[in-house]
Amino acid sequence: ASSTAASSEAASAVAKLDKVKVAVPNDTTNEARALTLLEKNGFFKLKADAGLTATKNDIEENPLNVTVDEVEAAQVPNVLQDEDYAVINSNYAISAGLDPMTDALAMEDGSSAYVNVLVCKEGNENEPKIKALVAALQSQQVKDFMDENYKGAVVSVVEDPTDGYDPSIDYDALNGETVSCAATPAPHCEVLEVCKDILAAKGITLDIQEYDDYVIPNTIVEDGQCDTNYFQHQPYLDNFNKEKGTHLVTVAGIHVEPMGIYGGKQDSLAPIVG
Amino acid sequence: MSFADYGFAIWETFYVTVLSTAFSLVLGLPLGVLLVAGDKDGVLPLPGWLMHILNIIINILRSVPFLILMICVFPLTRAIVGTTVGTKATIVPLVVAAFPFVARLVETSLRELDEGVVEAAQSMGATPFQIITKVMIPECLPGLISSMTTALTTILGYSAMSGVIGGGGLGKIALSYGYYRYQTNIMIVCVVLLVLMVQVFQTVGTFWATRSDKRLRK
Amino acid sequence: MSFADYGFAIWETFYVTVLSTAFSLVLGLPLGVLLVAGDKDGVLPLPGWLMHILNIIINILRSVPFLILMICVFPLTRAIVGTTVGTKATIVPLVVAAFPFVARLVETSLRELDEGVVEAAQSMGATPFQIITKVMIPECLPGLISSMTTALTTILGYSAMSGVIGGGGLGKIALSYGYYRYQTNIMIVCVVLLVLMVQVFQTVGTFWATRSDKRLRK
Amino acid sequence: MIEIKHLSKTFQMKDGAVNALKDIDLTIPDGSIYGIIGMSGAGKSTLVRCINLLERPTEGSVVIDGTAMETLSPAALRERRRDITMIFQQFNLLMQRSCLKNICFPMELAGVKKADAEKRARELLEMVGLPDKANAYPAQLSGGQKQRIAIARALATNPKVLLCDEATSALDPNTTHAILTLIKDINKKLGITVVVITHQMSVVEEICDSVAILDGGVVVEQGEVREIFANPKTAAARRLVAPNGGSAARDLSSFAPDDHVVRVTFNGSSAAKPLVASLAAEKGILVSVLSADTRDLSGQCYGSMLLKLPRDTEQAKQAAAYMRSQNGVTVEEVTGE
Amino acid sequence: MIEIKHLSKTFQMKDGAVNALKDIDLTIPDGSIYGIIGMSGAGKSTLVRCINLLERPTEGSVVIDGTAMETLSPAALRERRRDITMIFQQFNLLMQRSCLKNICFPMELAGVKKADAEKRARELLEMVGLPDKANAYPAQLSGGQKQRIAIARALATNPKVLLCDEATSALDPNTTHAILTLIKDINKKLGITVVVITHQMSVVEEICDSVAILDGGVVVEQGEVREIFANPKTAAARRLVAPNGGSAARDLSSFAPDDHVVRVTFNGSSAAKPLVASLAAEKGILVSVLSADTRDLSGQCYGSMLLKLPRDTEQAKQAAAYMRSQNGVTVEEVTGE
Ligand SMILES: Nc1ncnc2c1ncn2[C@@H]1O[C@H](COP(=O)(O)OP(=O)(O)OP(=O)(O)O)[C@@H](O)[C@H]1O
Ligand SMILES: Nc1ncnc2c1ncn2[C@@H]1O[C@H](COP(=O)(O)OP(=O)(O)OP(=O)(O)O)[C@@H](O)[C@H]1O
Ligand SMILES: [Mg+2]
Ligand SMILES: [Mg+2]
Repeated sequence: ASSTAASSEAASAVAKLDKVKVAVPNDTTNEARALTLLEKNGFFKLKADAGLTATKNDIEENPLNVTVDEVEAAQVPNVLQDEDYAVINSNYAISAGLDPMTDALAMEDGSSAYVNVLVCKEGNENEPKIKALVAALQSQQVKDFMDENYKGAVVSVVEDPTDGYDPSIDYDALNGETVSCAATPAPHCEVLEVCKDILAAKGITLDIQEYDDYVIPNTIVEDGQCDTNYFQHQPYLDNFNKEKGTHLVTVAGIHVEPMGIYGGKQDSLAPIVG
Repeated sequence: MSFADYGFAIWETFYVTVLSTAFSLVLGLPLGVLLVAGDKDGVLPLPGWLMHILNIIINILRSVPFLILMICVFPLTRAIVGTTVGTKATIVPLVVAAFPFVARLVETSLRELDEGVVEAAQSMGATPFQIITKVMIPECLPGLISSMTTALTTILGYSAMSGVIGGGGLGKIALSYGYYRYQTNIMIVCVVLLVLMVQVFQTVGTFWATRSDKRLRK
Repeated sequence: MSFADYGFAIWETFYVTVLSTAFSLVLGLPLGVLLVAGDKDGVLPLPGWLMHILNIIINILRSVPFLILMICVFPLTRAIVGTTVGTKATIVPLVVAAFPFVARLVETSLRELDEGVVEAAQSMGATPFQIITKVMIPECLPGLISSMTTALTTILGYSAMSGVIGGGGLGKIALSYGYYRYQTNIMIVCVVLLVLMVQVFQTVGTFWATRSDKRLRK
Repeated sequence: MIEIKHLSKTFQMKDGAVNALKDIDLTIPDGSIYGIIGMSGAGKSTLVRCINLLERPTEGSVVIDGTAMETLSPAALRERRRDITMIFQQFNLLMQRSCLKNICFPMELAGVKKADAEKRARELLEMVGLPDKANAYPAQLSGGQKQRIAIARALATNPKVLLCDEATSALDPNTTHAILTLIKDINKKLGITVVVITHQMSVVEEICDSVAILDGGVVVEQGEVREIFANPKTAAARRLVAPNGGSAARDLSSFAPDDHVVRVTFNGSSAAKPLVASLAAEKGILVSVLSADTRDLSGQCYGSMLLKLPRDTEQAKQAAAYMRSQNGVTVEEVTGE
Repeated sequence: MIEIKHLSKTFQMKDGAVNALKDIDLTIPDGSIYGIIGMSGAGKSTLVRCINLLERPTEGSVVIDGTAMETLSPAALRERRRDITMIFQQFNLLMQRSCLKNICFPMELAGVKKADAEKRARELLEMVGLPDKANAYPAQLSGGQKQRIAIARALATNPKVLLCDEATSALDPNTTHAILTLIKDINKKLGITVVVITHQMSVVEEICDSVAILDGGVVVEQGEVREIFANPKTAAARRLVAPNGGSAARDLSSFAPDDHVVRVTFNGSSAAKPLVASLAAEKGILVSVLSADTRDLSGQCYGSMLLKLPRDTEQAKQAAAYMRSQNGVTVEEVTGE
C-alpha cells in the first residue's frame, strides 16, 4: 500500500477493474460510516435518505460493480489481503500493525460526527461520581495517552483538558465510592485504565466492565446495572435511543476513531477514481 | 496480566464450565431419558403430542443462535442470578443452550441399551422410574460419562462468548486480547491454559468412563 | 428482506451446514475410529505416544475459542477456498472446529459396541480395516446417525457466527438485523426458519437412525 | 391357574408375516410343573413371553387366577408381574452390576432392605454353586455361570409363578440336576407354578407333571408327561420323545435291515416283573437292550426301551406277543425315519 | 495337528485371580472330532478361545501344524485364523446384518465374489433348516435359530479347523442330530479337525472320537470316547458320563435303602449275548433295567446300564458274579452321591 498522494499520480495508467471487492465493518453505524466514506471516494452512490443506518442494500448507483463484504469490525484487517479494499477503524488498524498515517489510502475527516461519548442514564448526568469520571476522561493524561499509544488512530476531541479532577466536585464525599463503566476492549478499556489511577488517587474506585458487544453496555446502563458506558459514538447512541426507546444521554464527548480506506489487492484508489 | 489474573481466569472458566455442565445435566438427563422412555415402545409411553412438544422445544433451543438466546433469557437470568451481566450471569444462557444438547447426547446413548435388560426389569414388575434409575442410566453409564465429557468441552467453548455480557474467563481473555487487541502473547497463554484444562477434563472423563465399564472382559 | 433474500439465506445456511457436517464426518469418523481401534486392546493397537498426540490435537482444536480458531485457520481457508471472506469461507473454520467434536461423538458411539462381534470377526481373520468398515461402523450405524444429527445441529448453531467474516445465512441475518439493528420481525422470521430447518434435520435423522436399527424386535 | 385362550401371535416383517403362535389353548394348574417342548423355532419362547405379556398377543387372552392379563392397567400389570418371574433364554443380566447385585435387583425393586437382600442373594449364590462369584461381573462368567445367576435372580423374590425359558440349556448334566432339584423343591415347599420350556427331554422327564408339545406355533399334544412320553401320538411328539432323542435315531440307522427293533413303552406296568429278564426266563428268548430310560414310580414302571429282538422271525414274533400281553406295555415296530 | 502345551490362563480380578486353566497338555490329531467336556465353569470356553488366540494364554503354547500361534505376527495370525472358524457360545452374530449377510460375512472377508457367497450362504441356510430366514435379522430369530445361523456362518468358508463352543446347546434333539450329522459329514468328506465343547454327553457319544475331561481348569482324563465313557476313572468323569447323566442320579436317590443297584459298563463285550436276558435264562435271576445306553459297534457292545438286582442278597451276589465273569463287562455298586 502507498499513500494517497502517490496513488493519484498513477491514476490514468491503471485500467478499471471489472469488479471491486470491499470489506466494511458489519455493525450498524460503522457500516454506514464506512459506506459514506466509500461514497465520498467515488466507489458508488448511496440513496439520499440512507443516513446513519445505511447498509449495502442502500447503494443506489453502482457503476463500478462494487461488492461489499460485511465483516466484524475487529476482523477487517485480517481479511484485507483477500479484498481489493477495506474500510478499517483506526484502532483496529493499529492493533493489526497498519499505520493509519501512511498506509491509509483515504481517511475520514478529523471533524467527524462520530465522537465516542461517555453515556449515562437520563437524570444522572449531574451525579458527582459521574462528573468525576468525565473529568478524568477529559484529562491531559488521557489525551497524552491517546497521542502516544494510538498515533492518530484515536484522537482526543477534548478542547481544554483538565488535570484529572473537577474543581466543582467534593471529592472527600466521594471517597470510597465506586463508579462503574461498561466498555469494549480496545481502545475504551485501555483508556479507562488511565482514569482508574486518576480516580484511585481520590479514593474512588473505577469498575471497568469489559464487553465484547455493542448492545449490552447500553441495556445495562438503561436498567441501572451500570452507571456509565464508553464504547459508542453519538450517531449510534441516537439511533439506539430511537429504536429501543431507551433514555440514555451523552455526558461528554471524548475521542474520535477516524476510519480509513486501506488497500488490499490494490495499492491505490486509482482504479476507482479513474 | 499477572499470575493472579490468570489464576482467577482459570477459576472463572472452571466454575462456569463445571456448574453449567452440572445444571445442563440436571435438566438434560431427565429430558433425554424422556425422549427414549416416552417412545411408543418405551418404558413410559407418553402421548404423541407431548413427545412432539418436547422435541420441538429442544429443536427451538438448539436452533436459536447463542447470542440471541442469551438476550432472550435475560429475564430468567435476572430472576435467578440477580443480574444479567458478569461471569456468573453467563451460566444461565449456557445452561439454556446446553441442556437440549445434553438431552440429545443422552438420548443417543440410551438408545444403545440392549432391549433385553429392560424387558427383564419389566418382567419383574419394575416401575418406569425404577427402570430408568436402576437399569437404563446405570447400564449406559460409561457412554453417558463420555458424552458428558464431550458436553463439558463444548460448554467450555461456548463460555468464551461470555465476554458479550461482560463475563470473564480464559476464553474471553483470549478473545479480547488475541482477537480485539491483537496481543498474541496473552492469547497464546490463555489458549495453552484452556488446552490444559480440556486435557484434564478429557483424561479424567475417559478414565472414569473406562473404569466404570464392567462389560469389558479385560 | 424480500422472499428471495430469505430463500437465499436458507440455501446458504443449508449448504454451509450440510457441507461442513459432511467434511467434518470425513475427517472426524476416521479419527474417532482410530481413537477406539488404536487402544491397547483395540483392533489396531497404535503406539501410546501416537494415541496421545491424536488426543492432544483433538483437545487443542476443541479448546480454542471458535473466533480465534477462525483467524488461525485463515491461511488454510485462503489455500482452500481462495478467500477468507464470505459464506463459503466459513466452511473451513467450521470443519476445523467440528471434526474433533465429531471424532469424540464417534468414539463414544463405537465404544458401545459389543466386544463379541469384534471377536467373531477377529476369529475369522478379518484385518483391522475390515473390522472397522464391516463390523464397527455398520454395527454402530444407528448411534452414529443420531450423533451426526446432533453434530449437524451444533454446526448449524456455529454457522450463525459466519457474519463475523462476512458470511451470510439465517443465523447471521438474525444476529445482524435482529440483534444489532433491532429489527425484531426479521429476527423472528429467521429464527422460525432456523427452527424449521433443525426440525427437518432432526426428524430425518431420528427416522433414519430408527429405520437402520435392526436390533429392534418391533 | 394360568389359562391361555385362543392365543395367537403374528410378527409383521418386511417380507410377510410370521405366525409364531396359532390359536393356542392351554391350562396350567396351580402348583404344577408344566413343560413346553418343541423344535427350535416352534414358538416356545414367544408363548412364555406372552404369559407375562412381554409380548402382546395379536389375538386371544392370558388369564391368570381369573384376571385377563391384557386388560390390566400398567400399574396392575406391574403388580402382577412381581409374582411372576422369568428366566430368559439369553439371561438378560445387568452387565454393569456384580452377580450379587444382579440377584439383589428384583428384591431392590420390591423394596426389600439392602442387608436382607444381600443375605438372601448370598444364600442363592450358594444354592447355584457360585458363592465365590458374588463380586464378579457377568462379563467375567462362563455361559453356565451366567445362566445360574439368572436362575438365582428369578428365585430371589419367592415368586408364585416361575417361567423358565431354557433355564438349564447351558449347564452340564450334574448342575442341571442340581438346579432341577432346587426348582422341584421350591415347587413342593411353596407350591409355586413352574412353566418349563426346554428341548432337553430329560428335564421334562425329571421335573414336569404335564407337558405340551408345540409344533409350528400349534399345540399338537398335551397331557401328563408319562402319557405323552409313553404314547406319543403325533409325529412331532415322537420326534422329540424318542428315548435319548437324536441318539436313538442314530442307532436306528445303523441297524442291519433284518434286525427287529421295537420300542417298548411302559405306562404303569408292574415294576416287580422285569420284562427283559422274565421274557428270557419264561420264554427263553434273549433280547438285547439298546437303550432304556425307565422310572419306578410307586411300584409302577414308566418309560421306554429300545430292544433288539432275535433275528429269527418266529422268536421275534413270540417275544413281541409276550411283551404285548403284559399290563401297561405297548410295543411298536421301529423303522428308521 | 493341534498341540496344546503347558497352557495356563489366569484372569486377574479386583479380588484375586481366577486360574481358569492350569497346565493343560492336549494333542488333537488332524481330522479327528475331539470333545472337551466338563462342568460349568471348568474352563472349556477359555481353552477353546486360547486355541485361536482370542484369549492370550498366560503361559504355555498352542502349536497348530507345527507353528506356535503366539509367536505369529498379527498378519500371519490373521492368515492362520482364516482356516480356523469358531462357533461361539453366545453366537456373536452381527445384529445389523440379515441372516444371509451374516453367513456371507466370512466369505466377504476372504474376498469371495458376492454372487458366489450368496449362493453358498443359501445352501447353508438350507442345510441348517432356515431357508425362509434369509432376510430376517438376528433379533427376529429364536435362540435355536440364531445358533444355527452361527453354525452356518462357521461352515461357510470350508475351514480346516472348526471350534464348536456349545454349538447345539440351544437345539432340540432332532435339530441337534441333524447338525451333528452335518458336521460329521464335513469332517469325513473334507477331513477337517473339529473341536467340540459340550455338556451334552449324547453329543460326545454321537460324533467324537476322543474326549478330554476338564475339571477346575485341569484335564483329568483324556482318551478315546468309548474308553472314557465305559471306564470313567475319576469322580469328575463319572459325574459327567453316568448314563443319562443327572437323571440316573435322580433314580439313585429314590431307591429304597435295601435295593441293590449296580452300574454295568460294557467295554466291548460280545453283543451277541444279551446280558440281562442271558442272566435270566441261564441263572434264573431277574434284574430290571433302570436305564441303559448302549451301542453296538462292529459286533462289540459299548455303553452302560443301571440295573436293579433282586433284593435277595444271595441272588444279587450271584448276578453280580455272573456279570463280572463276562468279557469286557465291569460291574460296580452304586450308591447315592
Ligand atoms: N474375563 C474373565 N475374567 C475373570 N474370570 C473369567 C473370565 N472369563 C472366564 N472366567 C472364569 O474362568 C472360569 C472358566 O470359564 P469358561 O468360560 O472357560 O468356563 P466353561 O467351561 O466354558 O463353562 P460353561 O460350560 O459354563 O460355559 C470360570 O470360573 C469363569 O468365571
Ligand atoms: N421379533 C420377531 N420378529 C419376527 N419373527 C420372530 C420374532 N420373534 C420370534 N420370531 C419367529 O417366531 C418363531 C418362534 O420363535 P420362538 O423364539 O418362540 O421359538 P422357540 O420355540 O423359542 O425356539 P428356540 O427353541 O430355538 O428358542 C420363530 O420362527 C422366529 O423366527
Ligand atoms: Mg426360545
Ligand atoms: Mg463356556
